[in-house]
Amino acid sequence: MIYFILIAILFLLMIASSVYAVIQKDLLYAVMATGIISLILSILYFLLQAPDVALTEAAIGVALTTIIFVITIRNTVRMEDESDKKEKFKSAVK
Amino acid sequence: MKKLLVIFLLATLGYYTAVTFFDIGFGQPHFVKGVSPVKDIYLAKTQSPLTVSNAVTSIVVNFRGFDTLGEVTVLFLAVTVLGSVLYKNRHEVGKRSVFFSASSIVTSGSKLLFPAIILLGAYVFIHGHLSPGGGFQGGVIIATGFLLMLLAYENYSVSHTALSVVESLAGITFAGVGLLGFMHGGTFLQNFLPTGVMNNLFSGGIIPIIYIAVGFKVGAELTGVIYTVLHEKGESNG
Amino acid sequence: MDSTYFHFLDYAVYGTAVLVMLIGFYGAMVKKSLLKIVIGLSVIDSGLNLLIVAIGYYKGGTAPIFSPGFLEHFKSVSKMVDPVPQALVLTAIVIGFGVTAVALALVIRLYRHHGTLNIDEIKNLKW
Amino acid sequence: MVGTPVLFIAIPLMAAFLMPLLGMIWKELVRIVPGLVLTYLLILAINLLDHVLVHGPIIEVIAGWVPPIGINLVFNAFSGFLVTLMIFLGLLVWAYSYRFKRNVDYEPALKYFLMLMMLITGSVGIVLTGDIFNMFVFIEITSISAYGLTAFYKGRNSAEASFKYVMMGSIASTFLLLAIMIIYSQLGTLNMADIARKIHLMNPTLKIVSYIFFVTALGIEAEIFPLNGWAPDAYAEAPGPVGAAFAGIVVKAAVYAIIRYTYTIFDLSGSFNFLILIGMITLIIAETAAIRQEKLKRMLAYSSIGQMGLVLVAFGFGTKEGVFAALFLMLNHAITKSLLFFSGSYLVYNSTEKNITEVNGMSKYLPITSLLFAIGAFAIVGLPPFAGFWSKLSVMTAAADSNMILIMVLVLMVSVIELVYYLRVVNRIYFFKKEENTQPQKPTVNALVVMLILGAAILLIGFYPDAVTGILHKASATLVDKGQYIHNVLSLK
Repeated sequence: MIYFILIAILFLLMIASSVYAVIQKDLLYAVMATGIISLILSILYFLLQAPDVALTEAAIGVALTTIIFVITIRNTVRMEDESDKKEKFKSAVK
Repeated sequence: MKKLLVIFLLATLGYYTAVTFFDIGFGQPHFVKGVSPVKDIYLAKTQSPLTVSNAVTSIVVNFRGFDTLGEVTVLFLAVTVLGSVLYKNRHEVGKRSVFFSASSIVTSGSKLLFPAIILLGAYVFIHGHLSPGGGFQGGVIIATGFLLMLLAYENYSVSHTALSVVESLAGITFAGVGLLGFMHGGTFLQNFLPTGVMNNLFSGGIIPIIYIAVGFKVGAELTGVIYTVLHEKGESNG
Repeated sequence: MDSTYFHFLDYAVYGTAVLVMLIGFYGAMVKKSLLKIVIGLSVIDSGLNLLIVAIGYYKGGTAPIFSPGFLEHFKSVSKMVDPVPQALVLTAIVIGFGVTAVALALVIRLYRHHGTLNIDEIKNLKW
Repeated sequence: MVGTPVLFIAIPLMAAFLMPLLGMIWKELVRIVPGLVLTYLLILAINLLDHVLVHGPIIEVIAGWVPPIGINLVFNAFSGFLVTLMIFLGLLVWAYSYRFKRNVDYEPALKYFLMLMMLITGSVGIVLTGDIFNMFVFIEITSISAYGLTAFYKGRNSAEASFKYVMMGSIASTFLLLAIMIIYSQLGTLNMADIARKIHLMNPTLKIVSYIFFVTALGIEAEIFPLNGWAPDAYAEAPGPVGAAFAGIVVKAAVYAIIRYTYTIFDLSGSFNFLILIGMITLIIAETAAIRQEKLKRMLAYSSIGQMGLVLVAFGFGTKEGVFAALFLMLNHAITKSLLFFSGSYLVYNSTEKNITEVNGMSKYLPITSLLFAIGAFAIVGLPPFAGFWSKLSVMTAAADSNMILIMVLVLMVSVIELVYYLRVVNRIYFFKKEENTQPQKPTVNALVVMLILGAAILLIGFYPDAVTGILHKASATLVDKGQYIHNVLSLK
């Protein structure tokens, strides 16, 4: 029973974080949500008896993909609608 | 309007995908009656003649080793494309544009952790044929070690030349071992070394060699990816 | 353990994976921000990989590793889960990372040229 | 025997890994090495093709595991013909761009030639491999090189075209993996011949779903109608020779994959009509779009999409004549469209907009390039003394054999549209006055030689079609004979 509830929570958390990753306006939080998806995925891979894949997902999905996204966000913009950012950019060009 | 169309499309796609996979079924043998799946052959041949403990490793490196050669090529190309897309002329190359101000706890902690991480990575790819893990996982772990150093120290830099030398040599080792097998046994990537005793470090023939080469290659490539992106200056309008 | 729970879980693995894929597709097709599109693509990859690994799973199976003493204990390999999907996912994850890195590099360059990530303002080319 | 098919993959990969090291020794080497590799592979391909036409197909086993356990490469008359064609074109693209960007830094040159070589290797791998997952890996190698080459120029739009391509390509690989896994979960194998042997055991619904996923995924790469949004931009923004490589090499590989799935693996006789339908829609929409284009390269891109539609129609007849016509079309399209891209990019060399109006009066300044462009244009429309005439004729014959009069009428109508928009350009080149702000650029010697070779090939096939029809007949017979393919692959010991 407790096993069932734990796994159900993992599934729900995964769906919730993917929804969050898609609708969140702050891209940094959205990227963190994709990191959480990868973390849950790697737990699920362990439960599905795939330790190799779990190790890969933990290293690539959680660490590397997230950090590359974060660096890209630092290089570009943090907000999805970027209305204030755009103002600044236009005034800088003029 | 566009959203509705997309939702309709996705609902159709989702319905058919879900129905398909429920048809396949979960957790029980799903192969059609009368076929003998290749996985049985893989599992049998993994024990002998290959004497590899980790069946995933034997598939990735030996049975489907050609895929893995393609896969490291994809990473190699990704680094090349990344460099080409973000290329700047010599006079434009400046200091690192992105750094995260790190406290002294982080810097000294990183210094302590870095050798341990590299050691862990090496352990993972050397034992790829015995335990979970292998070249890809070990390589990624090594790359995260370099990532930690790059984040902790503003001035930490990795020699671009060294990276590309390691990458090239590892790639040549992989393809070269394959060609040696071709000369020795008549087929590309054929095993030409004694296979040893199962669950020993020296077992599995050429599999550990290839996985070590993959580990070096993936480590160098991913470090290159992080390094290139970190040195990208975003604010200019060119 | 009641078997109906497991029955529910059967549907839940595939259901979750397909749902995550669809959410990713929605994000990639509807959102206006280039970074959001790339995030959507990586969410699609996550769902897809879960789906593939789930295909290889057998109930009560063990990981496909012949650790010392495995054969003495189990006598046969029929208790092992299918290693092939795992090997394929390993390849797919690494390739997916390469593509994501390339996409992000393009995002950085587009930002360098246009100063924005909104596709409505970038669109010089007809779709 | 001079070599085996695995060298087509192993040698370029080895060279690609070596190139950064060689570049440290002497920078010129990164330009020379790809040419040497491609020359060697072309000789190898011709030798092997010669061998195969006499002695039957070569099945190469990887890592010593016979199919269906391991991965195998199949070099038969059909795949051998395509491989030879691709490597020949690849060599020409290399020669054309040898002095390309002479003045720029060393790094972009290294990356350009690396990506170009990998683009060709990936396409050759798609054609040679006999394993569906291995094909996925090669498709990814090809696409990643294509993304990089599309974004090679630093212009404003190239990154956007490339991003579009990345998006479509990621969605394609998602569908491809889904389809591969559906098949694996049913049949427990990834080998094409083994799947083809067992496909009738599969649940029909799952079979149709996986086929649709395959066609969706490969349709994105092969520029089939609703999925080709990326193509015109990628062609227009990529460097000129790369456009030729896309039209001549990458698309051919993708069409090959569709045909391999339809004919050999799934053996869906019903889907042949489906192929005719999507091919026809692609053809009509692309040609009507081409007539409205204002930029030369976009016009050529739409024309290329249309030709691919015609190839699918010809394959869709399902007869040996249809396959022959389709192969002939692929050959002619590869040669002719490369010539058009090569000469076209010199006609608008110094312009930023690359509009069609800027080719006005170029015949006085670039007489040979203009003449070659005109030859290419007439050949692709299908006017008599050129190569394209025979392929269009064979499509007509195949359609007539299958009693598809409507298709014949439609193909003729589309040819008229093609004639209109190509004549419009040729007319501007020869009979308009030069615009004041355009500056003609003399082609380099190697570019000129490449274009002359292609022009000569068009004229040669135009006057002596028998030079190629023999091999095309053998290749089409190989493709249609599914039982022989399965037998060849699975009888290895």
